[in-house]
Amino acid sequence: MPVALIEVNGVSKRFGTVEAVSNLSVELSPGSIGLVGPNGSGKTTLIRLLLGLLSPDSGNLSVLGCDPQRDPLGVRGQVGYMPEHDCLSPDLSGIGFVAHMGRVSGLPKEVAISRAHDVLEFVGLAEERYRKIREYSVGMRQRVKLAQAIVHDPPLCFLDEPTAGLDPSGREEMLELLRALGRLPNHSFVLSTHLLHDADGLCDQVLMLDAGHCIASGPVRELIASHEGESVIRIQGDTDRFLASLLQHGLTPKPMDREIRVELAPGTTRAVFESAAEAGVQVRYLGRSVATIEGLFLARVELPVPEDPT
Amino acid sequence: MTGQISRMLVVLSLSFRSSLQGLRLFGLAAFAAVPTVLVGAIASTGASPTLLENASELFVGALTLPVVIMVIVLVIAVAQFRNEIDAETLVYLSDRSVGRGTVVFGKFFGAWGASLALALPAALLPFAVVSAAGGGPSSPTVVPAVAASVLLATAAYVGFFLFLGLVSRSALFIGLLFGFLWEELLLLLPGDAPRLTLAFYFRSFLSGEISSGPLAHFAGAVPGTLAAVTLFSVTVAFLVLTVAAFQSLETAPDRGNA
Amino acid sequence: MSISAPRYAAGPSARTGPASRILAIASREFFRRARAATLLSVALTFFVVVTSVVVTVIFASFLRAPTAGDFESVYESPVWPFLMLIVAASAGAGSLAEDVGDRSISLYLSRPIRLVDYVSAKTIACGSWLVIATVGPGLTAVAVTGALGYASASVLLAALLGFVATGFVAAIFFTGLALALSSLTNRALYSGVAIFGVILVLYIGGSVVAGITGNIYVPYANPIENIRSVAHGAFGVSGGTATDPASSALTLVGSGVVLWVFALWRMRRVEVVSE
Amino acid sequence: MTDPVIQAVDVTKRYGEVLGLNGFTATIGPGITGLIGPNGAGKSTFFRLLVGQLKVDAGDLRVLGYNPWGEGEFRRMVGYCPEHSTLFEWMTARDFLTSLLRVDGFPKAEAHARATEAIATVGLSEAQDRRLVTYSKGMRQRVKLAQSIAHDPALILLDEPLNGVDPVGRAAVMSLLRRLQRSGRHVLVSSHVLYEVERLTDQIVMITNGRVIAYGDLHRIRSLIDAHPHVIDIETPDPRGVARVLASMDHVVSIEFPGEGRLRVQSRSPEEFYGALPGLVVREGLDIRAVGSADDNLDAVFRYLSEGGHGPR
Repeated sequence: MPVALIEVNGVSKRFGTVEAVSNLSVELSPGSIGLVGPNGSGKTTLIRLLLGLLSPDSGNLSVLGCDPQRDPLGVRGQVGYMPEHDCLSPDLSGIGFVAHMGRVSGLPKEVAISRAHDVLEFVGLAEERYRKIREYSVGMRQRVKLAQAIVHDPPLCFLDEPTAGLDPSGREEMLELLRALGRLPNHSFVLSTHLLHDADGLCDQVLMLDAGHCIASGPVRELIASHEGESVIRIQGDTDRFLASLLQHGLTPKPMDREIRVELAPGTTRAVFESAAEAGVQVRYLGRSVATIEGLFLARVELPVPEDPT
Repeated sequence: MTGQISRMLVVLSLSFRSSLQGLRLFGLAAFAAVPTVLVGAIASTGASPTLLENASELFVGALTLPVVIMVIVLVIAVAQFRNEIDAETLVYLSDRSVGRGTVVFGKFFGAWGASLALALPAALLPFAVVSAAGGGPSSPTVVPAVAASVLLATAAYVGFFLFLGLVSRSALFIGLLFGFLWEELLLLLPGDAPRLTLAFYFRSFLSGEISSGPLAHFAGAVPGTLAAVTLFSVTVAFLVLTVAAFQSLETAPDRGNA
Repeated sequence: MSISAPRYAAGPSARTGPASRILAIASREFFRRARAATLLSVALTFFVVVTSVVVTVIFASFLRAPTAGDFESVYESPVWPFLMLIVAASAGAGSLAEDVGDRSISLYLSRPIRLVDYVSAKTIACGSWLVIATVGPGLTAVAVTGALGYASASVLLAALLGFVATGFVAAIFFTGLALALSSLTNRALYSGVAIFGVILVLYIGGSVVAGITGNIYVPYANPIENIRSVAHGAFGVSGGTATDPASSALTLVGSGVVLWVFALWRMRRVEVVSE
Repeated sequence: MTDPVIQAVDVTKRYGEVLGLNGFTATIGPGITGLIGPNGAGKSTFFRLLVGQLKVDAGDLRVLGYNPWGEGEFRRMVGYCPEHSTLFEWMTARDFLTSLLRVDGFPKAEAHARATEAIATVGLSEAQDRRLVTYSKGMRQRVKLAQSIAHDPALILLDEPLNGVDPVGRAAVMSLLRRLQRSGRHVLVSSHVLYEVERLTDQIVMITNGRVIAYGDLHRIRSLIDAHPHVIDIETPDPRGVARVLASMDHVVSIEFPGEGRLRVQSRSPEEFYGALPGLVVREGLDIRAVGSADDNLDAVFRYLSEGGHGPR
């Protein structure tokens, strides 16, 4: 039984009339944790509570065995924090900034400098480390933010929307970095995001919040296994004719976005190809809908997804 | 569809309201209250009405015009374009069908109005305190003269700082140097150097009315009409420059997101 | 850009205590302020103070043996307060405002330091610049006149103590003021304007009101008058100011501390993790 | 052929030495069009040119037939939702929209009615009288969207409108964009979350380094890339049998058996492959459980194009 990384027992936090976190109890073990939910679901409040920057109205928390209430500095000494928003002093070089944050975290000067070089190399900024942050691109700034969060080698990192504003290649590189970070022994992180795709394939545990309530938590594999999807078809050609054709074959297709979902009994894919041949369309994709964290989320919160009467 | 004038009034109201909101209003109002509070404090010591009248006239030249109004106008007028450029909100006005000249005039009158809303009370309320304490002005025209001087001075400063805020990243710093170094130190120099400041003109405009304090040196330096015309022309000149600068202004996206 | 395995130093290294963390923030803040505006205003202060003191002492020596009072004369000039305003604005106006503005404050406060440590570090940095500007020129002037042999050792010692005492009191006041105004805004230039506005209003308003009413407590509201009074006391010059040196010193230090506490209180309201 | 909504011919824009757009040529037709490219490709520069915030250095740019630089009433035909999220923080959402509409020349009562309606459209009615400073990132996106549609423009330009919006909001925004399209509006939307653009439209403009690398129908773009062979994965209980049938097609370059019940086909002409597949399945009685290609999405096309056509990975 692994030691709990984060324990939350019956925590509530209210701002005025809004209950940001509502009687939340959850236990997370070390590893890569996805903290997911829509805007305003309480992700940020939870991080603030865990960092000891807010006090809960009721309940108690424990991070790495420390109570952020009683010993906030003890918690903050062991964690790193990568904020979502821009937070870099533009007048410093990458190396100067990261080394400085290392010293603020309590590293001796020489150690801080050598660690800063290490982590900047780790995040792929070795060549740009002496340049001023004001000259950095969006992707480079995200990397510096990650570097400053891990400079003091904390066993736990809070990463708030690390892929915000990145383009696909930048996002992929950042996720790859986080994967590398997650593979290190004794390094856990909590990834807070509303881009649920980011958490797929990166996180081994997930804590899903909605309106301050936990709607799912635990190992991703178990959660996803409990959520099976139907089949998905993507075609190229005349959608209406294809749909009509599917109906003739006794299937009940549901057009969604640019896909068609349909319940298929095992071994009945043939009807799909027959319909396609009749309608003269190309089947570009056919498969079971892949169970994802996003799919799990959508299934749990009963989204009012506006259906398009196309 | 409404015309450019009523659109300008909307921009004016936006500028006016944005200038006088939040902590900034609180801070600026505190500055504006200083001369009145001081005259009130002197009155509460039971000073004679003549002394009070002297004090309020002294404050206009020594404190209200060079420090209080300067701070108010500097903060309000520079912010008009500078804050919107820094926060990248200027696009909300400049991508609309409203003319850019209309925006400049709206912002000018909004900032001028907001400045006057604070500057006029700062300059005139001390006289109200004097009359409440039973005193009367030394001459019947002193209050209208002070009011006219504040009107012209704020217009000229708002025009200049509006332009500065549009064209310079460090507008507030330049404004600070202009307001407290250029305007003050050049006045101390002999010869024609003081004529290079704006303060010279609105001070000589007042000098016939107020003869105590720093204004006394300017007695009859420039005829009142000439001073008024000069200040008005400076205002118009900077408005024209601002319109021209805004019409050719390009707002580039942030680096890295181009 | 490539991704490679990190080369972590073997084992967790020992952590330093809060003192060295404060020092890290303080030294970074100190060097961050070493910009053209700060350096120029400090250099100008050195030039003005050293030349005016040395010239005054040399002229005095033609008539009589110079006294500590001759050194004090620099505080009487109207230029000195103006120089202090520029130094305070360029060294202190941005210290809290800029961190709130670029939101690096959220990084500091997620680290193992307390808010009071953070504000203290900023105080040390801003205070250091002000001490350099208030004490430094005086000491240089003492050294120059001493080296030229224009004053006796005891006079030099008295002047030295005078500069140190006056300088520290003034630095405490200006540091408190700069931090308090810096905590009110996220734009350094607004707090810079406010530093000018507040001091000039108190200076001009205070002297006008004191002159008209003759009230003996009004001059205490004028920081420049207070500093002059402290200088009189510290240099052993008798009379000439409207306030009592000891009370003036208390007023300056007291208001400096109150302003500092205000800055600390303001910073508690800063959101660290934004929605 | 209808008139193009946006016509750019050799548009170039520089900021000093930094290049924003470089010989940008594209014709954007009616409906929803996706503008995609990595950070720094020139997307925001293009938007700023379209709304007259920037002036072209060289080339010709027409928006609804007008030159966008300069003033004019035609501005009311365009709505712009900028990328950055700062607003007039001290105002309420309704006040903000009403003021902008009045600046646009709407009389007070109409401006108020339109503002209220636009806020309702983006689902912010509950918060409309709260000051904008209290708004979250997702709400700000919606306010920006509301101000871009409130004056009922013919062309709506949205710079990264889905950035920072959670799945609930994304679904709402996307359905709103489709509604706008159905009511005859033209929408140009940029994004770097590619699968979202792909769900929204087939018409895309891909840019990198300030140049258009492809524009038009996504699938046509893809079929143009004949030099780019597709890897197609097939799941079937009888891989050998299926392989035998597929091997007869001359555009099939290779067939692998990566695992139990699976088949990996590489085809030089995905267009022909997919075209022939349904017929083959029916005629030969194949049992294909799943088919798909990792290369069959915008991401892959984009990667291929922006790498300058150096073939598959």
